[in-house]
Amino acid sequence: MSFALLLIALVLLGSAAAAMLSRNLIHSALLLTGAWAGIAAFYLWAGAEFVAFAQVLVYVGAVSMVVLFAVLLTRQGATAAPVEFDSYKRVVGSIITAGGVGGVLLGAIFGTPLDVPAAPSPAALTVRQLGLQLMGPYAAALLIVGVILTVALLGAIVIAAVDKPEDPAP
Amino acid sequence: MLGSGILKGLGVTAKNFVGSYHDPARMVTQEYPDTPAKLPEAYRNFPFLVTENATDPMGTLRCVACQICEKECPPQCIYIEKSKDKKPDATGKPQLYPAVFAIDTAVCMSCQLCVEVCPFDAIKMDHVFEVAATNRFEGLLLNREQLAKPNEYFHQIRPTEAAEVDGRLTAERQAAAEKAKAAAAAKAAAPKPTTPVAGVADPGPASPRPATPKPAEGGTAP
Amino acid sequence: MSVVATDSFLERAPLLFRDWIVGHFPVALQWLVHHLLTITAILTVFGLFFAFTTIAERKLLARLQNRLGPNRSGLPWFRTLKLWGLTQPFADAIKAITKEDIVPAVADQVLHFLAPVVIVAFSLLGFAVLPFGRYLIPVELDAAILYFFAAGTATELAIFMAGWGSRNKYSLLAAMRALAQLISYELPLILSVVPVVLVTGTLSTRDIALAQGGWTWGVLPHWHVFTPWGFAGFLIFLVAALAESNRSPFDLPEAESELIAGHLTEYSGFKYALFFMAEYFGLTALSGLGITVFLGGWQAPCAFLEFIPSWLWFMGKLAGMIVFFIWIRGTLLRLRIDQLTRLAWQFLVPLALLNLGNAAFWALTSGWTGPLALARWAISAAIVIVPFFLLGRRLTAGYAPRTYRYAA
Amino acid sequence: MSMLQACLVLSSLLFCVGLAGALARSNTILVLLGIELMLNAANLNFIAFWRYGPHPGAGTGVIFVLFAIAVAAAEAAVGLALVIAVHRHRKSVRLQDANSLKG
Repeated sequence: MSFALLLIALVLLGSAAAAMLSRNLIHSALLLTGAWAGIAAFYLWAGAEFVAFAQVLVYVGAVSMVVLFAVLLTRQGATAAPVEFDSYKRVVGSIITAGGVGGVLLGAIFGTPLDVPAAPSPAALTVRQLGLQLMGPYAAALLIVGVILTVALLGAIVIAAVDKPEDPAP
Repeated sequence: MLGSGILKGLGVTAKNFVGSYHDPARMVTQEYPDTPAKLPEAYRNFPFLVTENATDPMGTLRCVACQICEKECPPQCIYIEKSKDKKPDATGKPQLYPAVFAIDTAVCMSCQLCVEVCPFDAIKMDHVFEVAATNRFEGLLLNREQLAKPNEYFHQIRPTEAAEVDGRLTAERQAAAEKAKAAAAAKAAAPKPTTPVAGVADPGPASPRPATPKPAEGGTAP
Repeated sequence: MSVVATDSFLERAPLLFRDWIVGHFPVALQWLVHHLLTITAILTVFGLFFAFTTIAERKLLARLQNRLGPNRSGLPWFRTLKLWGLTQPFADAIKAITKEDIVPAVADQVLHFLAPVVIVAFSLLGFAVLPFGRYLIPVELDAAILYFFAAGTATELAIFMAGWGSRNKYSLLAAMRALAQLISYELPLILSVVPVVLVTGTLSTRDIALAQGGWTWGVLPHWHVFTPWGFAGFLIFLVAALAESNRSPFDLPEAESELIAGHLTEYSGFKYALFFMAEYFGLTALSGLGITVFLGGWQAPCAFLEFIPSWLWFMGKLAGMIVFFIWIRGTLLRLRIDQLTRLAWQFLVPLALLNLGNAAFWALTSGWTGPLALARWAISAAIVIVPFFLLGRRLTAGYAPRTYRYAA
Repeated sequence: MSMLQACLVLSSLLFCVGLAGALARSNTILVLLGIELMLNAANLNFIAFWRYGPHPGAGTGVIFVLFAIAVAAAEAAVGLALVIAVHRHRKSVRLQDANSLKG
């Protein structure tokens, strides 16, 4: 266990948990942005520079903005009322479920013999290699992702756009 | 074409930039405390008293303490006390003079009414505006000595009005002198040349600039 | 390229100085000192650059409007020495630090405090990958361009934090405007750089700067801005960079006439100064990227000027860019919010996409020589100029040319 | 515990946090954010296996993550557009309120 990984894990899990527990939606969104940045830090630590920067660009730069806009556009009333939890039953149920899933996952992790190379060779994946792979073997996937993004963009605009005949009754 | 307006605007500002270094006419900034402020001639702030002679301000005040300005002043910031005695004025005629003449500049509203009503052109509006004081009452209350400023100063701050005033005064004095002369002549032509009014009407103040009113002895203010 | 010119003492002087200092420390600490020195150098140089940018901006703006600008602040104890007011930024700094720090009672204390910290921290990150000279690049990253844009995104978050944390309607409105603006212009900004990445085939700023080396006949530099696609990309980059750094004519988030001071309304003293600083750091970093990507980085414009060290060329170009931005600020009026977004989505983005295709054409036809080279230039120029006219006409339809009914 | 296992534990903990959040909260936006967290946790696994797996030279894990990020961005955009659309009709962002098919 490296110290850096421990630090990243603490920040990451802490901000994610705080985001899920916070009663202030804006704080949740900002804390979650912190968690996404923490994930980028993990990628950086793992040597996947390109992915880390892409993660920051997409999550911290774009998704967080969309989330914040959504929060502000769907605010009820002028005051930012705290978002309460629904009921104890729900919270307890969800924690039990999550705990169960976590137990299963951890059990699986420690129960599986992973063949780890004794000394992991330093990953030497340059951006150039990555680009060549994307354009070579994965070109079709890249195109499909492009199409998905375009469709999602158009779909989001269509869904979020104001309907033309606004109902007169408020 | 999109962008042509932007280029034109950039040209204008570039011209401004270059011009600001070699064309002083473009610059509108006056660096005030370093270079004195250039005030327009008609600028007016607080009144001052015109004296005929710079060397003897108190002796040659044009003011005759008629107190019209004191009565006219809307905020009543002028305070005048008449003298008990008379002193010869610029033309040599004995006149009253203000024993006390004070203006409270904290109260003065620069309306220029005192100047309008003065029949003797004795009070005029000044160009000074740096009259800050560190106390609240005494510093802003200007007395006779502080108010008196020579006619040359008046010429300096607003030449046109000063020339006009001087011209008028000279004309009046000349007319008065001629009238006196005519009266004297008439008197002389009259039967017996008695000698009743010798020293008063004859003198030299017929000269246009009455800057030499002799009475040095009258200069000592009471 | 003579060895003397490219490897002179001056060229290496900053590195030699750093190594000399690092050499005084024990080996175990050397890497730490090495990085700390780099950070300190960046902070010092660009802190001072920021300070003098503010005074330059004020003086230049004044001159552009036929005024004098600040020229009074001298030195303490030497009253007669005026120094043309060049010590003004230090006086401003002292004023900002000593002013009272006011936090609104209902503000979100944490976010209100964090916003200026975050914005300064992230606006400084971009400097890490800029090649300031032939041998002066703080961090050599394979994906430097991507890193640069990733580092810049957090400033948007900080602006939102400032706007929302202030609990002020004007601040929030400004924050929303800022978000809309920054998201809108992020796209043309990145799209304007992508053609360069396409042609040079690398994301590393060092390699991009190196790719622009060399001269035709020793005087015509091979900078990207001197190609049709590069020129168009540079213009798009300039506009987008202005908008990204919230500068006039795109300073809507802090439009004084409409929003008081935008997201800065509830900030005072040093926190306000931090926002100000971040804005200039962002502008400087973006200018640095523009220079690296389009204006040849640290390369000298002519072969015989190479004796001047490369980092001086970079700083000179940087100063030039800043002066140009100040000139723009002194000239243009603020856009309206709808004009702003229209300009981004209906003009810059389509043009940037076309320019990407243009760069692809340029890269594909790199073998054309002789008369074909002329054809290559003509086609490439047509690809950007024709859409520029068409899109521009659509954009300005109803606005320009403007007729003034009452003006003479 | 090897490095790979540590990374996997981290990712599964993150997944559980996201899951608990998505289940416990009734605000649609928070649920969406919880799902995003779970997606990111899955991405962590890809990177961990790429880095500590037998073939770090092959970029499969990295490329998969890149695609996942792109798709997640699309998902977030559409999801939040849906939230806004639902909010316009129902004046609420609670999941339980959006329970009829007719808008």
